[in-house]
Amino acid sequence: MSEHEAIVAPILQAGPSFRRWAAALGAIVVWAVFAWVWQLTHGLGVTGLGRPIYWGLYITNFVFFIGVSHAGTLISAILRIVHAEWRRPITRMAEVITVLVLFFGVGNVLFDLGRPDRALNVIKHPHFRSPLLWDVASISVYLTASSIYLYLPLIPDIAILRERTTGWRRRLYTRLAVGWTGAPRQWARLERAISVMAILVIPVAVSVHTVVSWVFGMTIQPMWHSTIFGPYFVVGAIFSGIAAIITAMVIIRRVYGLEAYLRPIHFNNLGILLLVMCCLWFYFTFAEYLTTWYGQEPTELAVFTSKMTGPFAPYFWAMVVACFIVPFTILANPRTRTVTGTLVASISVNIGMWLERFTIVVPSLSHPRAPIHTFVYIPSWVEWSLMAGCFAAFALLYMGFTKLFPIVSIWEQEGTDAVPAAAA
Amino acid sequence: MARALLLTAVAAISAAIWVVLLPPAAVDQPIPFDHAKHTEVTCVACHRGAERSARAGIPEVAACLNCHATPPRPVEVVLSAGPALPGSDGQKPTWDELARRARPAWVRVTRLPDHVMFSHRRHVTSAKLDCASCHGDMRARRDALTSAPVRLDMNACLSCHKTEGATEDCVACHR
Amino acid sequence: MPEPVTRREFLSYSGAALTGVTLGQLGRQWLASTTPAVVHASGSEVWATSVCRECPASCGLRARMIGGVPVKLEGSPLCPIGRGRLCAKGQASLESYFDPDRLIGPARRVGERGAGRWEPIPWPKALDLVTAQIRESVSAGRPGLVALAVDEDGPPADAWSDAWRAIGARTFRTPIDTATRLRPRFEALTGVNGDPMFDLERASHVLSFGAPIVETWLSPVWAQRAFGRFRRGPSRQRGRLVQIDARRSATARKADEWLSVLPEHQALLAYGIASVLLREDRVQRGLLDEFGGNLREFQRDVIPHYTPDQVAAATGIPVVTILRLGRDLADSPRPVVVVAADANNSLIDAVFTLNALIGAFDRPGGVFVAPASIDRRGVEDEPLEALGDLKPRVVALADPSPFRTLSASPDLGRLLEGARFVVSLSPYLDETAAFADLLLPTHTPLESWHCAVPAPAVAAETRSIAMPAVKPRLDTADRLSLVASIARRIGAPEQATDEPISTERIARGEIDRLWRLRRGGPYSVVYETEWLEQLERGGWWAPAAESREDFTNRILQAGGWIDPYFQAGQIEQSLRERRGLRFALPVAIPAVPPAKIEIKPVDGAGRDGFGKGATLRLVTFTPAVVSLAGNPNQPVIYELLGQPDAAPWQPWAELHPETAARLGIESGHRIRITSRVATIEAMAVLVEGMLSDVVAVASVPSVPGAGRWARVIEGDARSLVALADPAGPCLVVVARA
Amino acid sequence: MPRWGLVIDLDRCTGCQACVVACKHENNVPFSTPAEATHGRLLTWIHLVPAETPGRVGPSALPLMCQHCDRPPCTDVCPTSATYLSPEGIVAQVYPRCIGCRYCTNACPYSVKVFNWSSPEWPGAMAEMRNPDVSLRPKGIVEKCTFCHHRLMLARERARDEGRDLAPDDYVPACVQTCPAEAMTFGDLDDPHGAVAALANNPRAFRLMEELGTKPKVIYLREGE
Repeated sequence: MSEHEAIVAPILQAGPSFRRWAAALGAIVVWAVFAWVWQLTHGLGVTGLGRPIYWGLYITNFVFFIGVSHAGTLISAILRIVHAEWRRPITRMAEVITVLVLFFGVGNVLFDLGRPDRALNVIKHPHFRSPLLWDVASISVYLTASSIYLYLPLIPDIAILRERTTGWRRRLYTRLAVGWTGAPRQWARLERAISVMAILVIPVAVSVHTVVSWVFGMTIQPMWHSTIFGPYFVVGAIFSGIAAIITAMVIIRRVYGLEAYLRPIHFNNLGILLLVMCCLWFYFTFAEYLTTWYGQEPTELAVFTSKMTGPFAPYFWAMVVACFIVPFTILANPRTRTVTGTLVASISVNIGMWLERFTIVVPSLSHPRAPIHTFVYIPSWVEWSLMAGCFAAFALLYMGFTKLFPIVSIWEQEGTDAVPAAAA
Repeated sequence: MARALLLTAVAAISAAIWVVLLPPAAVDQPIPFDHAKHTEVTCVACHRGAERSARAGIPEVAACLNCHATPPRPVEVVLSAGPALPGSDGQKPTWDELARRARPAWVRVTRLPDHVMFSHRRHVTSAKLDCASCHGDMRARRDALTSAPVRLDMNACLSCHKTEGATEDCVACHR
Repeated sequence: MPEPVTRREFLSYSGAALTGVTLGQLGRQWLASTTPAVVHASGSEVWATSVCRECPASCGLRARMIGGVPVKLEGSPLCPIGRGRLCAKGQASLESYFDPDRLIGPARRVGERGAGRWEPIPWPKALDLVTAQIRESVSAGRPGLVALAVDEDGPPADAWSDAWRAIGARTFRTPIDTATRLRPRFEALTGVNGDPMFDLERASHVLSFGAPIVETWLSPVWAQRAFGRFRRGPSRQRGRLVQIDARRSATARKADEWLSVLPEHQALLAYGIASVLLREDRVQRGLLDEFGGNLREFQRDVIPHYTPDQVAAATGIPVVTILRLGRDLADSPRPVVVVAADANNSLIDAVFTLNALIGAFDRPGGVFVAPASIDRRGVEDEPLEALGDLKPRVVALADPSPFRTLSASPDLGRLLEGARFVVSLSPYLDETAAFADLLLPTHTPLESWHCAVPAPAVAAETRSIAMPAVKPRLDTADRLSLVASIARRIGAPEQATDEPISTERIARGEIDRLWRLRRGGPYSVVYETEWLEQLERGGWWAPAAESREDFTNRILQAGGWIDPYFQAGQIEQSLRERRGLRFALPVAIPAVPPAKIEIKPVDGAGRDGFGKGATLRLVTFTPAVVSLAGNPNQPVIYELLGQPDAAPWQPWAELHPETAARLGIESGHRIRITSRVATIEAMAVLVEGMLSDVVAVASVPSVPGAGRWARVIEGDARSLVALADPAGPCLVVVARA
Repeated sequence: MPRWGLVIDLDRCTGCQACVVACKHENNVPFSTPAEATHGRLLTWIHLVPAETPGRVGPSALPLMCQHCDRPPCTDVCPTSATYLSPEGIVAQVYPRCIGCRYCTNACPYSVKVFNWSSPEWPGAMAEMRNPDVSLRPKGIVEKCTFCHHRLMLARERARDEGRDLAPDDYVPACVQTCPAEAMTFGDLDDPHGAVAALANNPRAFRLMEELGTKPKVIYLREGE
């Protein structure tokens, strides 16, 4: 086992830097909890929302987080199915993103509810024609499936840790390892289960983001009622997912010194993937906006114009720059497709994709069909706090995960050329 | 760790039982009104709103004057105990005066949530429903109600509405 | 085999259970405390009759009472004015009854004037205080005491003045913005001493000179109803409306044609149309030939001096339009020309002249004389304008609302500041609270007796009479009883009657008088009212009740008395007696230079972020929902301000889009309007078709010392004109804030 | 089963807002403050919007309330069936079931569903002016015009007490009751002899955003000749 000491070591010890970060992030989370309690007592009036802009930051975040969730499961499943061997060191960190981020997606919907105490009404009195119910169904299936998909490959690694720890950790790992001994039969079953899950998870993942897009697409509101929203959102989701993995990879690589496992080839390959998605995303965006513009339908055009030249133009054009121009310029050139290059592109894509969600949710609502008074939506401190809290909590949980489980799959490193000589 | 969880669970379950399952606390009523003694008059003789409006209403003492020329025994007991009836300001008013002015602080024990719009008139006058079917049999009660005699829940409403062919439209009651 | 439970385990689990139960109990208590308290005493629905006092129309209303508490106001279906309908203001008066900032009882000022510090005092002491002050002022000689009443009409209003005058006070009242204001000019032309009445409902073509028909005209609910029927009456042609108005008012929006003409130019346009009618001989000859009066001189004066060319040059309305307006008017079967009640005299003259020329007098869809109010003494009070620079020692105010209207010239603040002692008899915390020394809160309309003469509108004689719909909610008094008891304390001989005067007594007295008249009957449904009219037309009258008491009860239940008998032809009769019309000869067209829009730096540019602005003519107007600037304690009214264009809760200013473009102003921007005396801010609204040199500013009363809602309004348009030169047009500088 | 509908004659409507006040008082719709109003938190079930008619002086006021669509876009999207089309054609909102997700408010092309951004408040004694026939909506849920459904329930009760069928005049919403210009007519669209059905076939009749296929039961009559 010693050859993977670089992976195991960070699990078993936490340095002062870790504690400092944990404390800082924890403080943000506590602040967000306070903001949420504030919102629960005073009602959604503490947000910047109003009639007709009923959805804002929370729903933007919801769509964004659900999009990022495609980082893991989908990508690792696809790569696993096509036997892309270079994927091995990155699957775990991607899958963790998926599982964690889904909670924040759901959490943002809860923030957005006027009566979160009645959230269970969705299950007690379901209305099957509502895309929101489809959302609830597909997200819970996805959450279950991706949790299993995260857990299955963890079992052998947990067994490794079980052998190396004592005390509560040992008891925890013993329970989680479910009696893994590494017998050939167990290996065969595990491999089979993983490949079944890998196939199963792909349609579920596609469905999740399709359904999220349908929350908008099924209404008849201008620039929401679009047939390509399903695939458009899926592409955007994979796009932002890959960007999220790359960002996470760079950070983990730097922090835990995993340069030997996460090598430039990974960044290069993922960079190419990101480039492909970048082009796809641009194609879909172009198609979507071109048809709207060509149609010149007045209500659609009002939203369109507000994005092109109106009050939402800064967001829209920033999105185009961040989602297409920056990543394309960096990634299309093999010389800039380095670790730093892909990181810059990824961060840019993540910001851009968040802006994309924002420019889908808010401008349509700001230009209702009915000639009613509208206003400029400026998110309040509560909304920003909760958003910050989500990101902080995500980082905190991710950090916590790295302290409990190997963030790079140990057993999958064996039998590949990925096992570095340097680690020995 | 496991123990702590278990203890927390025990605490949570007992709290939940206490909140949900226990019947509501008994309340003090200003006059120990004996329902059983008044079986000769109909419910609506005192709860007059039941036939005419949405709310049945709790009788004022003035209603007693229809039958009682002198203060009934329990009222006298209450009176001698002190100025429990507002409006009696220290001095002892005549029964007649008192009955006209006093508004006993009856506590409502049978209450529906605010979002349930129940109309007594519709059920009593139009549907000819017996009061006992929702309020239980009052003829045996020797006191004013100190707690809700019957637990009202929507399923009871719905099952009756189903068998009677009454409306099952949500907004008929919720609006 | 189960393991034995250790003592330690047992204790821990019991402890946990106990903690749970405690928490549960706390939770139960919390739940119980959050259960809303029963707001309504159980009770069944009762409808109480009352009278709306938000404006002089005095519509009958009914209040839906649940357990003795009013929860909603509706128009009374029996009332002939509204016929079950009620305007926004009328309904909102429920909110002023419940106003959380209402005065809870009599109070005396303890701090500095305007500091808003009060001390409650009992009624007798309060009356002593005011009596002492009045005694002192009476001994000091006139003008010692001034009393100001609201603009209402009826026996209680007369009794108010009588009581004050009995103790040597001068009484003032605003002339009511009803048809009564048109009376003097109407009389000058026709010789009829009566209120003119416009038969809007049956007209086929209405030419309106600034009449706010669908806003606050004469009797608003009646006007709205008449407008609806004028537009789409059963089995009749759609009526056509042409509105001459400086701004695009609600009526202008509803018009088929709107011409933007400043108020001071509207008379010119009217005479221009008259000259077209005369020159092309499109006048209705019938009446003119018989009662021509000084028509010939008028003709000689108007035709050469008011040629379409000259009028066009002065007003900016094209010649073809003036010609068309005249021809349209003459070609329609039942045209009528209407005017705002607060119009200037020359415009009123011109409007009645036009009506004479088109033969609208005594014709369906034309102008009639309202049934004379029997035994109406008329307003003996002096008009508010007569206050001038009077510096009375004691001032008693019934209601400060007359000072909220735009036309009132005296400055309330100055009047009150100068007085030694100010008594307010209003139920609310309002403008007077800043200056009053003594607050004697009176009943709100729902708590009061009523006996009002509604503003003339329907073709019938009416009284709106009602008793209180509710018991007084707070420690308030009847306004008339208060005055009467003050008068008695002073020792006025006329007031030393056995029975104290109160609104109730006056109202009951009026019902007795109506009973003795032996005509008319209680307010009733349309069918019964028409039956009564047919009877009276045939010379019959069936008593509505067996006895006087029965009659009283029926009147009070119905909310009023009506005599629907209506005799047309009064104008002709008067003309016959007087031998002809007396046209007012118009003065020559004054040279009215068009205002130059020059964009220039405002005085003191640079200070306070002032940029460049443009000099524009100011037109102020009262939005329809705050009609008569009534009661500032109705939040719903502020919410409805300026719909559908402007935003709620704030005043707005209307500009021509081109003018706005030159100033870099867009719809929704905040703009700053500076006159010689004041600066206010308002929201800009761009209006196509407006005069480009005019800015129209909504006047929303901002009442700093008043209730919680009135004090949040910013930018009172009245401040711009209050002290400005009243003669010329008020010029203001407009710039982006 | 009647199918309730409302006809508004825009030629008669003067934009006086009496309907707005009637609705607010009848249905316990709380007041706003200036700050709330500028943030789109003004609650009204009916309000005036500017409507352009070609050839008219300018945009005139159009009273806009829930259109009670026969194919409502809002009911389909509700995850809990808190809003649904009742058998009598009223788009209903069941307050205790609403979770406040505001999906229906966004799906409604007329923007007529409103959300309770904060707890409703009636300062001081104003709490007493609330109509006991209509519940108070807590913060966090969506509400909208109900065609004054409670008035229908009361009218039915009254008619049954008197042993007769519901007459057309028994049930009108508060806005129709008060309309001073008599611009609003309410009744059963399926009653061929009723006033509403006749007006709905008037050549001036139109429905808002008919092209969306929502089939509104609020019918407007065009202004002008």
